[in-house]
Amino acid sequence: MIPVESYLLLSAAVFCIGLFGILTRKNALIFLMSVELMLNAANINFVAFSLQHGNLTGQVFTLFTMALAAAEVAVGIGIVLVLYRNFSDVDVTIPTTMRW
Amino acid sequence: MVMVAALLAITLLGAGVVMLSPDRYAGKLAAAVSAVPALLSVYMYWAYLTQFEGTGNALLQPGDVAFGQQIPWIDFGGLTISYYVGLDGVSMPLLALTTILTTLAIVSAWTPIDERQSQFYGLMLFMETSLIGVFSALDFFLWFVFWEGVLIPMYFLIGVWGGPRRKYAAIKFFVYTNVASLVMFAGLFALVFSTDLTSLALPAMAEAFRSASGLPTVFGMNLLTLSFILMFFGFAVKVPVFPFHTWLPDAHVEAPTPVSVMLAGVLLKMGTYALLRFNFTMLPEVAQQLAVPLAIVGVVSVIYGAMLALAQRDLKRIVAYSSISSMGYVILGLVAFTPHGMGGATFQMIAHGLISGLMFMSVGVIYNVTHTRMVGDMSGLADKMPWTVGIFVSAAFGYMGLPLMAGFAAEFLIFQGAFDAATLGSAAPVLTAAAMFGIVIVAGYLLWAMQRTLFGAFNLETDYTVSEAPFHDVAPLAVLLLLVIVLGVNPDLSYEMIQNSILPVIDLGGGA
Amino acid sequence: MAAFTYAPAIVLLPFVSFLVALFLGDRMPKGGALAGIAATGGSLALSIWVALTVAGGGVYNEFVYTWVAGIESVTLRFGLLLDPLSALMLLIVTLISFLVHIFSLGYMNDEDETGLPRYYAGLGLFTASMLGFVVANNLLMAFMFFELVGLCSYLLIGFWFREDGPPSAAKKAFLVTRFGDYFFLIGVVGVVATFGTGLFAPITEGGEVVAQSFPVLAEHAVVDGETAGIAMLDTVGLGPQAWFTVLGLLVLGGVIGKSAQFPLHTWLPDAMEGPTPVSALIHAATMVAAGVYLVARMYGFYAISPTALAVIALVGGFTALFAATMGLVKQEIKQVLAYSTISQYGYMMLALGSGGYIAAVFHLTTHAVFKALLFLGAGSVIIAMHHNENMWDMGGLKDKMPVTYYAFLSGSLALAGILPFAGFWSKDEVLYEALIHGLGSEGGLATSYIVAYAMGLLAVFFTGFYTFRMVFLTFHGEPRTDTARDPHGVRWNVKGPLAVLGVLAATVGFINMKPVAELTGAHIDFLHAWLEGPEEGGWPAALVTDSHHYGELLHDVAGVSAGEPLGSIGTLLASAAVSLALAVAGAGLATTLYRGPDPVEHTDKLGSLKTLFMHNYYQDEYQVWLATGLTYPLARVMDKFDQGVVDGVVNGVSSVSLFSGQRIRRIQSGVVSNYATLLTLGLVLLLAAFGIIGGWF
Amino acid sequence: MVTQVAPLQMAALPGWTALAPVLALAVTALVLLLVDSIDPDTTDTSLLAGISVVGSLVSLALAVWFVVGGTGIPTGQGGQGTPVLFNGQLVVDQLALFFMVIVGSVTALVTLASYDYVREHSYQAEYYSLVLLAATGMSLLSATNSLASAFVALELVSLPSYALVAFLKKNKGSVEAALKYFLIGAVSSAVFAYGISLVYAATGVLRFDAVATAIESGVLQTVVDGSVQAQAGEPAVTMSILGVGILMVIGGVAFKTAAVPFHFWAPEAYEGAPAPISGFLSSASKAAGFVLAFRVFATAFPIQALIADGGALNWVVAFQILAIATMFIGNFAAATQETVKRMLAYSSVGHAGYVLIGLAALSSSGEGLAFSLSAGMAHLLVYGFMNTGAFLFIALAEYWGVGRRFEDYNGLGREAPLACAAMTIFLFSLAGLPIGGGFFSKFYLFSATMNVGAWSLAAALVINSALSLFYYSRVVKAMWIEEPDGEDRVESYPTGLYTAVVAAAVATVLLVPGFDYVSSVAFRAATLL
Repeated sequence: MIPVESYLLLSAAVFCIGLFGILTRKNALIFLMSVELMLNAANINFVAFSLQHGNLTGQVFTLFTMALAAAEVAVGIGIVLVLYRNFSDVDVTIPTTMRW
Repeated sequence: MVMVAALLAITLLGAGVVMLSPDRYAGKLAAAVSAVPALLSVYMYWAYLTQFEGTGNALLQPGDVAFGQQIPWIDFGGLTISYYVGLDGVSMPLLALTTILTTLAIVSAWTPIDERQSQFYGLMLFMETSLIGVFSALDFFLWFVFWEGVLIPMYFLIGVWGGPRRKYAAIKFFVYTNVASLVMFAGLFALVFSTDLTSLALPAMAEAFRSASGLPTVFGMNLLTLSFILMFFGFAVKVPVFPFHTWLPDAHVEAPTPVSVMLAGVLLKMGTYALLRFNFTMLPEVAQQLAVPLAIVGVVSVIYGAMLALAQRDLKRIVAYSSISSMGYVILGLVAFTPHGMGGATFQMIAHGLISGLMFMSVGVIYNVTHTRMVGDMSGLADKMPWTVGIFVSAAFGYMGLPLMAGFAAEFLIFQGAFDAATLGSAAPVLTAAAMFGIVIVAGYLLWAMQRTLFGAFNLETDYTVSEAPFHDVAPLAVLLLLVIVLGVNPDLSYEMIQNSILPVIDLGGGA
Repeated sequence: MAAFTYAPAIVLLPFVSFLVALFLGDRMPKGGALAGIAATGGSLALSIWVALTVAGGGVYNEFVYTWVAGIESVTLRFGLLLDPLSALMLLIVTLISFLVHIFSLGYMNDEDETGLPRYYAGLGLFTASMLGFVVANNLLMAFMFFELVGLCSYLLIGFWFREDGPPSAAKKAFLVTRFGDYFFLIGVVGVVATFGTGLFAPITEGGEVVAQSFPVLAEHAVVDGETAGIAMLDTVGLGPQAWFTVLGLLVLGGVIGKSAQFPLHTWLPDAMEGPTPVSALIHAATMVAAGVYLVARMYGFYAISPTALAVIALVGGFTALFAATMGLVKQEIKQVLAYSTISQYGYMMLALGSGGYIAAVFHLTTHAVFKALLFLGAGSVIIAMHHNENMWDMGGLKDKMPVTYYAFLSGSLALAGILPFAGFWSKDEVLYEALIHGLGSEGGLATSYIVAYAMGLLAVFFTGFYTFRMVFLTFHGEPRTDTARDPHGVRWNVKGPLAVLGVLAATVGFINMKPVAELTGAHIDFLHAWLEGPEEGGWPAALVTDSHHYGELLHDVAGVSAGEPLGSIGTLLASAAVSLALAVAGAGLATTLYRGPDPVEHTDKLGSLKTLFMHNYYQDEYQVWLATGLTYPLARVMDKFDQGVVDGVVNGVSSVSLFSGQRIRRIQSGVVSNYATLLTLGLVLLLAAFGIIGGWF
Repeated sequence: MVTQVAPLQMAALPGWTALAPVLALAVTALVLLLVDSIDPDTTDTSLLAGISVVGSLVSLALAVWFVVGGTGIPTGQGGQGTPVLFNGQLVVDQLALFFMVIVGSVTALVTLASYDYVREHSYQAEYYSLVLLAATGMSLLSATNSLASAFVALELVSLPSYALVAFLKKNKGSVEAALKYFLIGAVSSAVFAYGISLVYAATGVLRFDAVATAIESGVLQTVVDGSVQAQAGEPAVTMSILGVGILMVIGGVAFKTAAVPFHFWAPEAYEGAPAPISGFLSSASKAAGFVLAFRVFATAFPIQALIADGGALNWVVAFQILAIATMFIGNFAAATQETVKRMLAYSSVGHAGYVLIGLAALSSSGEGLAFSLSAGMAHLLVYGFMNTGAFLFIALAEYWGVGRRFEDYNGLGREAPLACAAMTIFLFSLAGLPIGGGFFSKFYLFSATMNVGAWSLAAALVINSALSLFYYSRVVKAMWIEEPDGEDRVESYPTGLYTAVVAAAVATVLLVPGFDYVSSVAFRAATLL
């Protein structure tokens, strides 16, 4: 079977892609997607190591993560909506009324 | 005995009541309230003299402490903090000084304080509470609560009722002294945790620190030495000692006179009192190792403060700097570790408390009339306000160490004690002689200031007629002057109990 | 010994009068003068009683009050020492004070001065403090009252505070003497630290010494080498004699200040700003004498230190000459008297330094009388001249005010040292002592004595000159101003004291006519006997303050011995003749120059010397410069340093923190992407750091 | 000196009742939603606020009762035993109850204050229910005993918080704050989840005690119906993966506690959010983050074992770095702010730094945890009152329409002496002056640093508290010392806000004499971990 290290590498790669998206993209929605990527990177680990260790804890946790991710997106979309109403844009770098 | 508790309660409740009272009556009410602890402490003083003959040191013989009371309070992660108060020959006079001076300061505030009186007098009483606590607490944390508690009223008293640069002065005093407290705390607790203390009672601490052994070496020096230095810094700021003194002139000049009276009269004594209680009672060995450098610090403060006073034009600034000078004597006396040295230093706390209070008060009375404190703006006041000026002159001579006034007794005893101090070795006579030169400089600037302001032809541009100050302004001065003379003629009124409580400390040092 | 039980009252009576005058003075007739007169009169009576008791061989040396009861440390007490010396001084002080009080009725009350209560309160307090100093039986008590008389001097010099001169003069007087007292204080502390006591004379009970005195202890240490108990010697690392010399010289600092010896004499002439009776009492007869009295009081301590003696003699001799020259050219009558006072105290110091203990006390006594007289006479003249003190505005007053004139003349003859007036006898003895000891001793001591003697001798001439210049300018010739033509009259309260003192000035010298005694062999040198005491036993044995013992110490320890090349009588007469001749010469020169209806100023003949004398050798200038030219600027610089550097650091810390705060908050750029970046960066940094530490990759 | 009251028969009750404080909050939230669904556009503020206040007070009362009753103290020590629920996912020990007290009291204060604050707004029922849901999450978080339940509870805290910050949805500031809070939060929870996954990878379990066993024994563990067992024949824990995991878990809690470098959201969120919410987040939410941190690092990652293994991550060092950095950044940035609310926001970051000492002040061999933890806990409790109070005073000022800058507060003491006195107490207590419990808790922390001779932490504490005294007193100066500039701004004295502010002030002051109870309970709770 595939060695567990490769799963680790995969998840790390996915995580970093998500992070890269967050650091580079200004669009709030893409920001959300990137976060989803990072969460899923975690999920990859869980599933992989759940299989590796032969206990179901990891897989259970994955379910939690998915549910929470969905909830997070729900709230997130709401915030993005009000953002658009107030700043008429979904560019996350525009709102800088508060700083320093 | 619940005496101390009563003092604390009366002043604290009084503060609350006065704060809520209408401005019109606040002054009188505060005076009445503060008279109670004053009289009570006088009674305690008398009782101490008559009943507690030869009571020892509160830290070293906690057994025979006067008016003692101890109630467990806080369990501080394994360290017990308790409400633990008591008086000995060192704290008793300081306590009486505090209560009496507060009452007089409150009376002397009637004239100058003309807005938000209720808050002013309330804060004065609140400060009195803290001061009483500082001098009577025998548990470190209780003491520390009061020690820090003094800052709050002082900040407002300077900041709200002060002079033009009051905000700067207030925040400077506030932050500077707070930093000092924090450093001191660090130094002390480094020791507390390196010994197996289970309680923060000062006697227990003194016991544990003296028997402390096998302490770690931090920053290349023994922990005892390090803690001593940190604590000395913490208290030296309060005293204040050169070069940590710069908050004092600003605070004094900006503070309203009654507050300056408390500041010079009592607050500075907190520093020297704490030095005596902590550095010199708890770490006598280190104190003796460092005796010569500390004595040099003291002597430098004496001369430096006096020289700076010479350069000032503002009467308040003059007295402020000369306070630095007088406090330098205290340091010198403490490091001597001789009966007259340490006793004289303690007596100097009382004497300087009275005399500097008297000086500030009379400057204030003059200011109330002339609305200026600048030497050179006025002259010939003796013509217009003979009694005030008479008392001012007496106070000035008291400050110069005129015999049969308290200041001379204190300074002479310090000199006598320091001149052959074993801790200072062959440097003792030289250092003492150097410190003594302060009495020449002090005469220089005070005589100069008096000649310029009080004597000569009367001259002051005012749109009103300058005349003698009202009775309630002069009366406190007279009372203080009387006390100064009484203590000068018969120092043993305080000095005997002081000696009885100081001797155990000296025996620790193996001095005398 | 009943007198001794009342002795404290001698001090307390004037103190009571001080309180009375201060608080009730303005409700009393004469503004409290009567209280003062009564008090000083009482003190005088008691002093006489004490003196009689002492004459009867009784002495008293007890502690009366414990000031500070030291526990495991030295106890500081007040006590009375009543022996011939202090008894004599008591008489002088109370007498002069009594007369001055009376005189003040004329000088102050009749002139309608304001603030009389303050004046009489000052006089009362001064008298009390001075008497306290006189009876003090230990050094600390002496120092304390020494300071108190300084305070009174300050208050009384500055009595007319509304003018500019007096306050300034008062300040100077206190400051200069305070400078001397600084050394005195070190001396006191040093003595107490060294010997554990400041006692002048041992206290005995039933022949047993219960408290030893420091001169005796010092003597034992030096003579018998009993230095065991004196830890101070190890501390300072000096031999006993050397260390005691240091202590003695330190105490001498106070003496030089109070007795207006060079270089701390500058305050005395300025002190003439005060009312003239004050000058008479404080700045001529009593307070200035305090210094000399102190040296006499602890003479046993100086007698074991040749160095100290030499210094004292030199300072005295030099001051005598130095002050006399300045007196030559002064125009105000009180200035002349002031410098003559300095000069005369120089003589006393000379005597003490050169082993003439009795001579010094003798001159102290006579000088107190005739100088008080001269000042009061000057006061009377000043009243007459409507407070104009310039002698060139006077002249011809002798017919207008005969009582004053003759009294003043008597005083002047005494001052000049003309036979048979008081000054002659005492001054002659002073010079005689200096001469014989200068001839008899060896080494540096001898040299310094001879030099001092020479200066003293020369001063005699000047003294004669300026005295009679003063007399002639004031009283003789034609009146030079309208006020002089029609002077303001004076009343009994002025004349009375003058008369008393005038008589005394002529006669008081008879108490110790040493030359006559030597010639006739009659024992009429009463003062000698008074101070010497009985041969053995009696008070000398108890107190060890007798001149006989001092003589032995001087001879055995300090090596002061008499040499009489012309035999005792011859030397005596020779020295007497020389000094008298010089005095007469000086007086004669003054006569030739200033006699006549309208004398003219001859001082210009001195040329550049005149300016030097007029400016008092620029002594004031350099001392003022030390204060205002050196110390004050230094203080300013230190103030700048304090504000700039010490406080600058404090403020610097706060501004630096606030500045860094300004920088730090810029991190919060407001752009959320940057936040994410920084967040990631932080995490990565931590990862890297710990990864490297833990060796994960 | 902890006095035991009549012991409630915990054994008699079913185990889940130990969660009563949490359930009380949850139920209240649901009741609020119910009210809302019955009457969707209700504006009966007093009803809604009343329900929430009562609910949170009930929860508070229950928590206090349990604490006093000895729940979470082993029966061996005279306690009622420590209920462990859901196969050890949750544990109701003294630590949990202590923080439930904090959450309950803060929630009560905040909801009480909101009575006036949100009166004019719509969706009040949602507002209150969101507050209560977040509070439920926080209480739950303090009882979590497993990374899984921790993650869920954390999200339960976060999601309502995002919405609450955005509550003033017509207000640019509020929305911007919400956006930043949400984005950073999302990233952080992702990091947290990834960290958890790595810990799981290294140990095979998520329950704290099991993780600890795995680390100590070096053998993979598994949990079979509630009991931890070793999985034989499996490779040992790889320290590198575990280390990365722990670091990322630190990141997760750092976000909740607004600690560097995850603090960036805090200033904006606290400034933009409605003031009561700012208080809620900066006090209760921070506390929740800390209880998680305390529990995880005290139980799941045993420091001795980690230090013993060279390659492992010594999280004490990590927390020392974070603590010092957080103190400095928070306080120095606060020192130069122009607006009071933002100053408080930064100071709240600074206080996170102080509390981090609780995990940072350990000796090199890992001793002193109980002392420092209890110090941190005590500080959080006092902070719950004084900081919430301060933010509620800001709410009051906003209610009055007083400006945001320091100068706008000039002379406010003349117009509203009571409230300003309370604010003075809060500020001085925050600064560590002996007028409020903050004095004791701060010096408790300070002595914790000296306890292990952590001079660097002590120095940082000294510098920063001096600085904090400076900027706190700026507000005091404005209120009392400066002269008011003209017109009266205070026309009404809102009951709810005033009651809340005064109550907080009273509590802060009473914590001076009453600090004994706090410190001893905290110390016991910490020692029981």
